[in-house]
Amino acid sequence: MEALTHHALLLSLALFAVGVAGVFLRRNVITVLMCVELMLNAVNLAFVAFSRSLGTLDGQVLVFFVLTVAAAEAAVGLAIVIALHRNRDTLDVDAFSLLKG
Amino acid sequence: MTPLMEELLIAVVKVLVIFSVLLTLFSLMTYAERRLLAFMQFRLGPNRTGPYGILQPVADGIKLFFKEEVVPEGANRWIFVAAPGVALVTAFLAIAVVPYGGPVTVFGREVSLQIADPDVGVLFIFAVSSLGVYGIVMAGWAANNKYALIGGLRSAAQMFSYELSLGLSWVGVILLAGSFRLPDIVEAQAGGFWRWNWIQQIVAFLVYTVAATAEVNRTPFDLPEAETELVAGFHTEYSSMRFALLQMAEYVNMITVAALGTNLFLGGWLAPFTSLQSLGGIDLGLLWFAAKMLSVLFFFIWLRGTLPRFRYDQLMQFGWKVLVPVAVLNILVTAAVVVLLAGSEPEAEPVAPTEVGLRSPVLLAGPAGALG
Amino acid sequence: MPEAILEDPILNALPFMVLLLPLLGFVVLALFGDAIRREGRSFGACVLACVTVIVSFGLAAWSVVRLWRLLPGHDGLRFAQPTLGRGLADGLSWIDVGGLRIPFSLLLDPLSAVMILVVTGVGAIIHVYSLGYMAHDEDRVRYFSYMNLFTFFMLLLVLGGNLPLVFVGWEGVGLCSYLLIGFWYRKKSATDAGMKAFVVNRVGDAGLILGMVLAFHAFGSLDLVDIASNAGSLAPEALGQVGVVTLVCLLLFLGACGKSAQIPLHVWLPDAMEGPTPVSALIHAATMVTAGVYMVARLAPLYSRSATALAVVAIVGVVTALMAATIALVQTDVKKVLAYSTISQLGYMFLACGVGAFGVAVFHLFTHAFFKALLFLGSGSVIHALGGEQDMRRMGGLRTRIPWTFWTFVVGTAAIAGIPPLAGFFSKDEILEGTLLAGERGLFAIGLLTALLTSFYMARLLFLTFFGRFRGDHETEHHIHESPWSMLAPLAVLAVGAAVTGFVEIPAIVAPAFRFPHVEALHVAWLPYAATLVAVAGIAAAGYLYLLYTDLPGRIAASLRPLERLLQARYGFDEAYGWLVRHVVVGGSQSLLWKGADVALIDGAVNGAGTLTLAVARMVRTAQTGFVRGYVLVILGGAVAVLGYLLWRP
Amino acid sequence: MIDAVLFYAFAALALGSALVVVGQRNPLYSAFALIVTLVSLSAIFALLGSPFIAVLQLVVYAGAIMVLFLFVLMLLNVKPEGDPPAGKGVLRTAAFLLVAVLVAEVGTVLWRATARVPPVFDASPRRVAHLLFSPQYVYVFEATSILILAALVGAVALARKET
Repeated sequence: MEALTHHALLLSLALFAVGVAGVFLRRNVITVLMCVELMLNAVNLAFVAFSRSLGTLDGQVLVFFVLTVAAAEAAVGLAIVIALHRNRDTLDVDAFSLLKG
Repeated sequence: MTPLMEELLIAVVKVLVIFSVLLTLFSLMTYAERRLLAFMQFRLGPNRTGPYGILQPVADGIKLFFKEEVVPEGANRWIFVAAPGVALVTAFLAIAVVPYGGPVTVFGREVSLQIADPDVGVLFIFAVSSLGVYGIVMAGWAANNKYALIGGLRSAAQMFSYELSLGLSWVGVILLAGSFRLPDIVEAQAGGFWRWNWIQQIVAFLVYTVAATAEVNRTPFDLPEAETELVAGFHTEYSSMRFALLQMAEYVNMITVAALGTNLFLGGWLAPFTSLQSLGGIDLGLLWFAAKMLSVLFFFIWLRGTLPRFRYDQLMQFGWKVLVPVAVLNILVTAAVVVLLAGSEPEAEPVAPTEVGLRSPVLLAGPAGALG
Repeated sequence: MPEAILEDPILNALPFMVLLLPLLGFVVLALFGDAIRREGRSFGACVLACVTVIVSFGLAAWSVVRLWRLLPGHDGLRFAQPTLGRGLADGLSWIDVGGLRIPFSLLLDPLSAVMILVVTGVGAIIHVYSLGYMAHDEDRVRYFSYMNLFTFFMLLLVLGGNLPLVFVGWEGVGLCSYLLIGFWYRKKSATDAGMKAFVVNRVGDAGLILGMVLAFHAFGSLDLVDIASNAGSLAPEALGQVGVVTLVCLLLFLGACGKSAQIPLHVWLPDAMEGPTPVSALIHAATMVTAGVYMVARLAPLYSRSATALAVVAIVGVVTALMAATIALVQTDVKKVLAYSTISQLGYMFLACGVGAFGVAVFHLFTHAFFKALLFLGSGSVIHALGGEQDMRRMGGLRTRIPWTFWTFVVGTAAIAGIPPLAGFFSKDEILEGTLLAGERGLFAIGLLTALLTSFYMARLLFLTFFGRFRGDHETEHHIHESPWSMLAPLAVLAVGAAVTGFVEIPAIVAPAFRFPHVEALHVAWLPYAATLVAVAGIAAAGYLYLLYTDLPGRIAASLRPLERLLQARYGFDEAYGWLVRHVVVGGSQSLLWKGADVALIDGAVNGAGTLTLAVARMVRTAQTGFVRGYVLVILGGAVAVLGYLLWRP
Repeated sequence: MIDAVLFYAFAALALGSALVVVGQRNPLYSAFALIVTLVSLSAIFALLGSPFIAVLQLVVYAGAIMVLFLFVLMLLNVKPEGDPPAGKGVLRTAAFLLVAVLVAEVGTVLWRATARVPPVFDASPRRVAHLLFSPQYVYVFEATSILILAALVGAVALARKET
């Protein structure tokens, strides 16, 4: 079991790294959002693994909250994506640079 | 032979048994549906193959086997191929945790009549059935056919909307039983049909019936495959084996829903009168269960024979503005009652810590089902 | 203080209830005033206001009695918080910074006991009176809400256990005074008067604040009890020696001057008569204006350590007394006469404080509250009868027309003039005696002279108003009518009070509050006779001039034109101040503060900040590429850095 | 034993599909791959003895969030990305360096971490719920409900066509 939890942590690390990489590799907003979800899941995995190895349940509760936040984030994020697509007719992250000072 | 291996063996055996049962049931359903509809519409229906056309399903099977597989031009091959599998896997995964009877002893060994019994049973079903959408969406999208796509999106939206009230309708029952495990829920209804949940949870029961019908895209909620509007909906482009698989998924879902409803509201394998639970020492649980489940299935067919189809906006309106509020209200009332009767918040009797390993069968069940 | 007292739950709660009831009334009226008015329920609301004050008077009386029974001859109790709040250590802390800790603590000792009785008692009476007086004002709900608020603040002022709390009450009553003077805000003179009062008081309050700060700096505490009990250990400062104690006392006294209308800050009180008469009676005669006296008396132990401060207090007091009395001679407006009389009487009280007879000062405060309130209400009744007429020259002969008012007024006049055995006689007598005992013959002489003047102008007021024949027009004469019972009953009650309060041995009662033993004044045998003689003389003279030979005053005035003009000009204080403000303040502000400080410094700084920000922003904003993943990169870098720090932290 | 097998199988599946998510240019494929990742993660959760979370993972992520993604993708009919424009190389390399450092750091953390696991571990819904609704977390829980509400309104307001 020790090995499993420990390797679970390693897996979460790998997933997180992949997610970060994705944010930089992909230019499609939606894909970027998905990469963010991926990172969140990596974190969740870490939580669960720790919860298991520490024998406490707080990790699971935290995962619960992460899920909630992720749901909210996805909803709003996708709504924004739709709005963007409606107005700018593109989903390329780099196209949205109106904030350029 | 280590206990784990035994577990595994039993699991596999169960999987195989239930799988075969489902196959037969599925084929019988197709037959029964056609016959009954015909009967309701003063037709004869299939009656050539074998006595009363009983062999019709077999004939269909064979036909479908030997038909050519068509993957339409411009379709997204991978997804097109994957879709039926996904649909089926989710269907089987769901049914994997549905019990068919109380624990029985085989070779002096306690065996529960259910592939796997996680203590999150109901939730698991909910989760898996929420995956069911993908099969349809994928099928609809991959075919690169507008009817299919519309059908897919429709059904996705529909399942989405009605899953909510479906799940909510369970909560009342769960509250009463105080457990997610289906066996517990059934046992909680022990003692005569008046103790079954469909009495004290009548609201939830009605909500469940409606939502379940919608969930499995049956009339009057069969918009995703509304022939008059979208040819055949998401499986317009499917033919031969894959078509069969999709059909099968549909029916398995239907069976799941029926079985689940039986367990949740109709007292599962319990007899209407405790005296009838067993005859001459033989437990009749399975029979009762089958009887109830089949009658529910009949009810579905009956509906199809009776009701017209909803309009899409009506469907959505109804789902969100009627079913959900009602279900929530029911939960509130039930919770209040439970708390009041319990006097105070029920103390958590420490659940016996279960070994982690025992949960793997759940995960086996799915692939196993898909393998078939 | 013995724990036994604080353990008494009722006694613990009472002061707070006394304090909060009027506030409750105010809140109700303030929140629902308009609704009530629209409902046409104004009268009920006003009754509610009265009830709150009356009840709180009852509670005050109860608490005082209880206090006495519990601990005879004690020197006061601090009330941390009502029992319901017992959970907290000692009172909710209002301010708690560094060494400064200011709880919401109330102090109920003989002094504040007397004060709350006066405030709630007289207050209640005047509230009732207002019922009749304001009956025809459609805005009377607002009026009563202000009155309740005032009562609350006044109680806070006298009950406050530490200077800041007292200060809150102090400012609060100032505010209410402003609101009530300008109650008829459509009358410009009224609003002006309100503002004048407010501004003049600010001058005093500046002194008060400085005094408080200095006091905290010097004594390390603002708790009244602490200050009082620590004062004994302070080194006494001789006459002409200005140490910290003197400084504190003088600064605080400046505040007292403002509130109690002492020279040079007395100018606001006469104008304050623009307000409704009951207001003048409650705020500008009985309670608020005596706040200064109360504070000085409250800090008696402190003042008695500084001869200089006492001297200043005494001199200011006596000068004010004399000057106000002289001005009162030539006033023709009923309320103006009373106003100056009030100033003069307050001067008397400060005189008493100045010669160390604090108890006597409070005594006079006590009696004065009654007869001056009586006089004001009486004049109010007169004005009411004459439909708003305030000029004595158009009055006269009302004796028979409004007998109740007349007789009560007579009592009040006799009381203030010092005719035994009425209240004024005793208190004034003791003040004069105090000056004698202090060996201040000069002060004594002036005091006596002032007494003469007092009885003279009061008698003049009485005669001009009630005797002779009516000098107004027929219209008003036709409408003359006695006031309703709701106004007469208070007059009667106050008349009784003015008659008998002299027998209450206030000095002996409040003595413990001053931390030094009450010296039983060895009575100067001849003084009472002299005082009475003086009073009678004044009245006689007034009668001679204004009843028998009514043309005489005019000729005297003509013969003493310059003096008369000086008095009419009220010694030219207003003009002087006006000139000061116009030329010095305004001019200085324009040339120096506005052109110099405001434009050059402040605006310069602000604009400079603006331009600076712009310049910086122009540089910084290049970092804002608007390129989302650039930001993400930065975030990632931050995460890496933080994690790295956590890992390989030294 | 069988747990271990399943674990590594699902771990491999998760990692592989995650790589597909990132490597794939067609967002739709990424979405499907991500679904696979999520499901296999849920399986891993179950294996780690957290059935409740596992189920939640399915319901919320696979059941709700990803459906949303698919919807949007199909609704907007998103096309695969074209070739990346040149010149963003700097950023990319920097990103990779940082990621590498991050991995190194977390790696060291894990390296230092000592794994000792209680033999029995009960994460039954009941116990999780008891913790979740204990004073310790209940306020946060309520707060999240507010958050959801806000997100709901926000999403509607954003996606609605201005009429």
